[in-house]
Amino acid sequence: ETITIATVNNGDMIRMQRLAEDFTAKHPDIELQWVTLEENVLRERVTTDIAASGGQYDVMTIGNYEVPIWAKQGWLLELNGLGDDYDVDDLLPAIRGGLSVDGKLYAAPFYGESAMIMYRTDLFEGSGLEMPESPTWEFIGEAARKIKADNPDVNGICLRGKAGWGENMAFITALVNSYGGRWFDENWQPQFDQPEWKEAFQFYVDLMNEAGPSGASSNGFNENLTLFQQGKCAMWMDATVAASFVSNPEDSTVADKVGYAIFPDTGNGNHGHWLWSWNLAVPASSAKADAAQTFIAWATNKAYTELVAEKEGWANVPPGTRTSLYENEAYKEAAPFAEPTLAAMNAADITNPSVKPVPYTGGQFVAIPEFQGLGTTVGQLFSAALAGQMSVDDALAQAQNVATREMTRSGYIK
Amino acid sequence: MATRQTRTLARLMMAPAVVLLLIWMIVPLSMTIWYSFQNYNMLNPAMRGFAGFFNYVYFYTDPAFYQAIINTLFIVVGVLFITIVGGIALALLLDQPIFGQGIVRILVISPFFVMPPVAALIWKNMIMHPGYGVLADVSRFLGLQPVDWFAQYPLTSVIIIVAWQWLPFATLILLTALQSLDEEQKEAAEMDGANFANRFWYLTLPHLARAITVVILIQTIFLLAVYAEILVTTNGGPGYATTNLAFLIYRTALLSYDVGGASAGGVIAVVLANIVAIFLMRAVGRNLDR
Amino acid sequence: MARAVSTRRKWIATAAAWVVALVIFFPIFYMVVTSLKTEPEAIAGISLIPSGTFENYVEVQTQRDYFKPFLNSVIISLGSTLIALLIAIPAAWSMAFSPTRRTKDILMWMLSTKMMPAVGVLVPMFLIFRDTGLLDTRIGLTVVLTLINLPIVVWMLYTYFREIPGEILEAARMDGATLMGEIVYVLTPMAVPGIASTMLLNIILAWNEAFWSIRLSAANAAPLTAFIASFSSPQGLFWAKLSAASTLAIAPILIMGWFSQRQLVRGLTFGAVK
Amino acid sequence: MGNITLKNVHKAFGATVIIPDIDLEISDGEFVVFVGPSGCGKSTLLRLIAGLEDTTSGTILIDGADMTGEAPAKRGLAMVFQSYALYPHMSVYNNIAFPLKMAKADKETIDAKVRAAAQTLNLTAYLERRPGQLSGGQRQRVAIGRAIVRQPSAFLFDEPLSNLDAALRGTMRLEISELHQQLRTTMIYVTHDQVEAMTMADKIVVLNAGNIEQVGSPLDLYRSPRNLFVAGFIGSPRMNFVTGDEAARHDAATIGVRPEHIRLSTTEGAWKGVVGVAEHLGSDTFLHIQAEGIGQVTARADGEFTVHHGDEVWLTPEQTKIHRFDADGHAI
Amino acid sequence: MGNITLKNVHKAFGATVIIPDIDLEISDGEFVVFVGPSGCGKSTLLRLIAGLEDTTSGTILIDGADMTGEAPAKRGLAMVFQSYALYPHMSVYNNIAFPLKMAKADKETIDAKVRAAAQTLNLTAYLERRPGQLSGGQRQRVAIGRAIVRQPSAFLFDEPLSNLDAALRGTMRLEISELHQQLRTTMIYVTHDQVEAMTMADKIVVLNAGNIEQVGSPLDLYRSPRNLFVAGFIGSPRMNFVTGDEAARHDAATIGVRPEHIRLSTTEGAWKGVVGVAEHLGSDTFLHIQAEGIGQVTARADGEFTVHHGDEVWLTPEQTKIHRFDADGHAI
Ligand SMILES: Nc1ncnc2c1ncn2[C@@H]1O[C@H](COP(=O)(O)OP(=O)(O)OP(=O)(O)O)[C@@H](O)[C@H]1O
Ligand SMILES: Nc1ncnc2c1ncn2[C@@H]1O[C@H](COP(=O)(O)OP(=O)(O)OP(=O)(O)O)[C@@H](O)[C@H]1O
Ligand SMILES: [Mg+2]
Ligand SMILES: [Mg+2]
Repeated sequence: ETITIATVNNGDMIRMQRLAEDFTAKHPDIELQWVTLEENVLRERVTTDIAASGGQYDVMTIGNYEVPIWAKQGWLLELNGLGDDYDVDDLLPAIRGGLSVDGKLYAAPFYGESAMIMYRTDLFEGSGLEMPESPTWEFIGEAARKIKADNPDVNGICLRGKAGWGENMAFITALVNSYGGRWFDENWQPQFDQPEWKEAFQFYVDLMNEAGPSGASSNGFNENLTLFQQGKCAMWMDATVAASFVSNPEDSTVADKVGYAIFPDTGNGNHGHWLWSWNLAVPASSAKADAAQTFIAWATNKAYTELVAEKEGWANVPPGTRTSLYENEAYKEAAPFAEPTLAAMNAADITNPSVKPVPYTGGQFVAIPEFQGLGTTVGQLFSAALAGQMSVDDALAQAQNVATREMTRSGYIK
Repeated sequence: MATRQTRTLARLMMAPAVVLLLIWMIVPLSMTIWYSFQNYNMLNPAMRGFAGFFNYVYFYTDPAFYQAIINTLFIVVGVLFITIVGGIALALLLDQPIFGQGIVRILVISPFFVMPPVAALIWKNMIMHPGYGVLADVSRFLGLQPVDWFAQYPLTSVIIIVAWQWLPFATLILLTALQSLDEEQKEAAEMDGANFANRFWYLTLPHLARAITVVILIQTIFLLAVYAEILVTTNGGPGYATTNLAFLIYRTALLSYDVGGASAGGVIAVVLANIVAIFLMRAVGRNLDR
Repeated sequence: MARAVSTRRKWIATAAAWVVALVIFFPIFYMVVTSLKTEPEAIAGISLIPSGTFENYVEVQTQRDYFKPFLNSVIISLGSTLIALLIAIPAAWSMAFSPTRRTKDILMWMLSTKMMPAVGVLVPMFLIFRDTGLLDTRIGLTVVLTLINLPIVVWMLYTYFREIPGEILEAARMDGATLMGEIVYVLTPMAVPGIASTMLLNIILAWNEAFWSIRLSAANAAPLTAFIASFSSPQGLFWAKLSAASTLAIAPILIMGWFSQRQLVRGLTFGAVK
Repeated sequence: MGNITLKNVHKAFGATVIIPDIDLEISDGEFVVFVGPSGCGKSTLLRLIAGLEDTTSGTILIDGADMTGEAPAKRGLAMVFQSYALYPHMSVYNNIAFPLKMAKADKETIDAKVRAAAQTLNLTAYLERRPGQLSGGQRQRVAIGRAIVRQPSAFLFDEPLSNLDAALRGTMRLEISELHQQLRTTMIYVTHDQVEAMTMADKIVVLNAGNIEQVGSPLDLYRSPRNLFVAGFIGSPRMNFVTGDEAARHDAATIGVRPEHIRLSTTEGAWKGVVGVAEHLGSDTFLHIQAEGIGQVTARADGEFTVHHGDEVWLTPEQTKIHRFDADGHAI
Repeated sequence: MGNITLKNVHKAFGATVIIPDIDLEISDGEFVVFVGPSGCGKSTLLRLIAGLEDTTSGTILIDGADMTGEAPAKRGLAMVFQSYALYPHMSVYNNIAFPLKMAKADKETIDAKVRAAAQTLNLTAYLERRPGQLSGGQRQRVAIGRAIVRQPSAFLFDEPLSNLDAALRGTMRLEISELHQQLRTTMIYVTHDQVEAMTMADKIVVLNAGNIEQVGSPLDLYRSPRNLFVAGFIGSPRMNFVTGDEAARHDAATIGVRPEHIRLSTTEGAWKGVVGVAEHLGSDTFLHIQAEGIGQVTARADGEFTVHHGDEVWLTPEQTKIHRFDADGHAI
């Protein structure tokens, strides 16, 4: 029996492919076939396949954005054959909640992340600054400008600017959450015309222009990671998974000078509610659901964590899915960022991302099918504002316009 | 040549190609037209139904629509301009006796063999990147502020990349056409007292008319559909600065999974492409018959 | 024009041509150079001297098998080109040697089938492929690429055939050849240079086709364009590795193009030259 | 066998009538030459016979059988094209063997016939070459070789020598004549070269705008052209035509005298004239003379006859060689 | 003015010497024809004079001025190319006007000159056409028109009539001759057509492998060829050459007799022979005769002389017209 697995091509997934010999050794009757693709292409492909029941894949790697949407459509099989030794309760509650619909688990998390601040302890010290326990955006803005002034060839702050619902919009949505803003009110009316958006977005654009890197409007996660690793950034707010890269001395020139802190807020206690996980799920169209579940159980179980730790070291195990990992001393030893990560993940409540009530779930995204398209369009407008090709007000007004249009068409706004 | 027998046979021989292409055109086209009148979002299969002209209106009223059309035309015209002017210049240069002609030619045609996504990646990451790109390094070396290409000149950047890919094609066609220019005609012009510029203007350029037409026709067909380069480099942004029609459809089809809307967009694009084609045939098609 | 070109002029032309050629080729060259660098070197700024590591290639190969997509690319591009030729040769024969008033229109119409934006018809195509079981099969991709390239193949062959004097075909007819005999023994061998260059151009176009070949394939039929799509990583700028993968993906066609450039030059003319 | 009969053959391309209505009888073994001005329909006629074009109406009989609708391959004719139309990708051997291969002859037969033809045409040394490596004359012979291996009932030649230079033309002319002597197969030959027509033909067919003006042996046509057209067309330099009083004196609307039938003298003669251009060929001299009351006259003098531009000369037409034509241009 | 002098002109392409060493003097107003076998260097010589090729060594003077290194445009010559080299995308008018435009003549002058040239060449009706819409002869005239508007010091013609059919060739020949009469400009004319060379030239230059074999007036060359090569090359049909005993009787290694200088008789004569092919042209008959002890001989008889294949005839060469050559081929 051959199962076809669609995966994204990030480091953890590639590692899993390498270690899959262990699985085939244990299950000689199951053969694995990989389709490895870049994130956007992958999403496009699996979505087309599942929506048109193409049946090309038995296991799909999908985000926690898709899981609830697809599960509601009945496109995913409930994962109920993961085996007895699969400790479901060990999964982080925030993550597990995001993958369940009506209490049924539709996808198993492979790894998870939230967002936090990574900053350069040496530069902070040099400028006489200290990172508070719970920094506010106001502090961040001042610190970034000060460090920039003190160190001309270092950028005070690096943030995502590249257009895309999973790129700049992830960050900006989290930012706005922490400013108390929201995408939609309870009647699905877009909120870009509200002061929170104006304030948050204006802050972001000004900060990036004054203390950010050049070409910020094309910087995504990768570009910022590289900048940070090369010592060009004093601060970076992004996915927690980045911590393992910036603290890895092999790739990072600043590995021993990185500090971590919780995602900033505006004093309201809302830290953005960023929560993302890559998960394995079985499409309803798969004819080999049992084998597929067997594989998922192998790949997301505690035993896999140990396998990775044994073969490649604790620092390389996929983070952010299981409580037990954060209780493991060896892991905490190898990963100095374990604690802040866990804190961030536990703080992320994707059912109440904003201070105000919202009709949707999702932290740095809105878990409705229309969000991919809408988010990308809005992302384009915002990156144009960042690039200086459009004013902040124009960008927000157009975003409001586009969103109203899209929501009306999809029937949310009656 | 043309007896009744051979004429009948000729129709038969043409049939497979015509029929296949007819199917290839009609089936997707009619499906597209059908879907374009449907409410059909892949992610929301519950909401199926007849939509009337709504998809068209929706696509047409998209805030990016006009800009997309303008961008599409800019890309086509911009790339055509660069490749034809550059192609003529290059062809004239390569037509001279030079050392290492074979190698020069190989170097010049190489971009044609590069897959579009790869080309876009090279340009984006290694050449035009404001931080690590070669151009940035060069301008820093010259003491200038590096240009953030994709933010400051997004459409120009896309045009440059696409033009780089198509320049070899234009150069090659024009070069071969140039080499077919009758030697005696050039000599006659020389005897008539024409200098290099005169010979180029009165002799070479008219001779190249047909080749230029072929370049325009073929390239236009491909350029109307440029999208991989945009997807990889700018994602249509910033704003709608690099959103062309193909990308707009892509956004509708593969980000919103709005099959109805994308189909309407497809139909609109086909209509526009045909308008462009008819315009082109009017403008330059005459040259083909020579 | 056998007058001695002054050596000075030749040197100036040579210098200019080389400069332009190197500028045009530079991105490709730089990609190859980058593929031989380590990752930190790759983003460390302009440097044309790589550390000469082949590690990236090794890593690319271990991460994803190169041979299978390579084989798929070869099969699909060759297969689609050959089938297109089989269909196009008779069609071009009939257009070139038995033209009607509408021949030009038919040609333009054929080209216009290429104007359909692929994204617009992706979903219908996907559904058709799903229902015919052609998803992720080499046959399916071959069929699509055949149809995509057919108009260009017909156009090119048509212009070549028009250069063949009709009298030769008539001679064959007088010699007792049937229609098949005429095409197989006389027309095709005479048009070999034209057919060869048509073939080359279409192999290139098929090899580089990145839309359908990515979207209609998964594990079994994925060609090199899909191979490339798995290398731009979401975590970190692995430019050196990406360069290595890209180099691997374009190397076969680039090398083939270099070796056959003379043929190709002819092929690309589309009869622009009489 | 190879007699060919055209009955009421009519050919039009769309609305343009190329051949209004032709009847023609060609007997077995004859060497027939079609001549006529460019565009008069010579090639079209040949192609009709070959079956490369459909007749619009009328019947074509070959050896008595109606072949009007038959495919070219079925007619048993061989054609040698003006451009030779050799298969450039085949060796000489294969070019010649091609018709036999198409007729599915067996290997030995093919080989024997090809070698025999090559022998006849002096091509044995070139059998392995490609047409591109042959001289014009050799190519011509290959084209003929391809035709003769089949022993067709008739050969059709469409201006086969027009691409050759003068010297080669002379040689080839002789070779084709000899071939005809040898094979005695019907040959239909299109040319607009006077010398070829006169020296090769058993019978010349003069065409004009798709109509047959006259059919006859070369010397017949030379000596008794049926009308002005034929008189003017056959013979080089052209026959001199004189109208007006001088013609009336011979009871004709027009009289014609060939340049070679005019005696020249510096002292006396029938017509007086002034020398315009004198073309000295060495062997002959052609004088273009402005004759008083007669008009422009061309006369042939021998190579030794020396006159210059502007000299006065006297011309005397040979009375027995004067051709007389009525007002409609018909010979009287 | 237009005298052209070549001094020690030498031309080699790489290692192959095309023109070993040539001296030639062409005076103003002369009509000079270059003849010689294919590949002997006629075109090369013309192109050297035009400046389209560099001399390897030697000097070219035009009107006394050294023009050896000068660009073609500066030499004041006009060339009519074998292929006409018309500009296909320009109308006839613009083709003819082109050299004037290049010389920056003003509009009225151009118009006047173009119309005058068109008048001379009978092209007025075609001024708006493209070259593609013209017949061969008309194209030829456009090419000439393009040359004459400039009033060059000399015209160079490279086989200008070789693409035309016989009738047109005759007409064009006369037209060019007349043009020369009219303009009296130096003309250099390359051809390998006997008739053109003989009838048009004031002076013929016979070239062979890049060397000048003889220079002289057409009749000079016809009557007193300096050597075997010239004797064989000038005259059509070719001179008959006889070696052996018969030649020895005339104290020569070879003797030559032209076909037109052999008297024929059915009863008596110097040489006895058997008729092979008889070519009846109407005006003349060429007999190819196998003469005993002499070899193959071609003789010209008048059109009325009737003999057939296999007949026995007697030949008598005119004693005064016999050419004698020594063992080296030089005329004695
Ligand atoms: N396919 C065609 N359609 C229309 N007219 C044609 C076609 N083929 C030939 N003609 C016309 O028919 C006439 C006769 O043509 P044909 O080729 O038989 O002349 P020809 O006597 O062979 O002339 P030439 O001596 O120049 O070869 C010409 O006026 C030509 O333009
Ligand atoms: N560019 C060249 N390089 C080498 N050899 C050449 C070149 N051009 C001409 N030749 C040689 O020079 C010789 C003379 O050529 P040219 O064209 O002058 O001959 P021609 O007398 O005009 O012959 P034709 O009557 O066939 O036109 C030929 O043998 C030709 O092969
Ligand atoms: Mg003809
Ligand atoms: Mg020549």
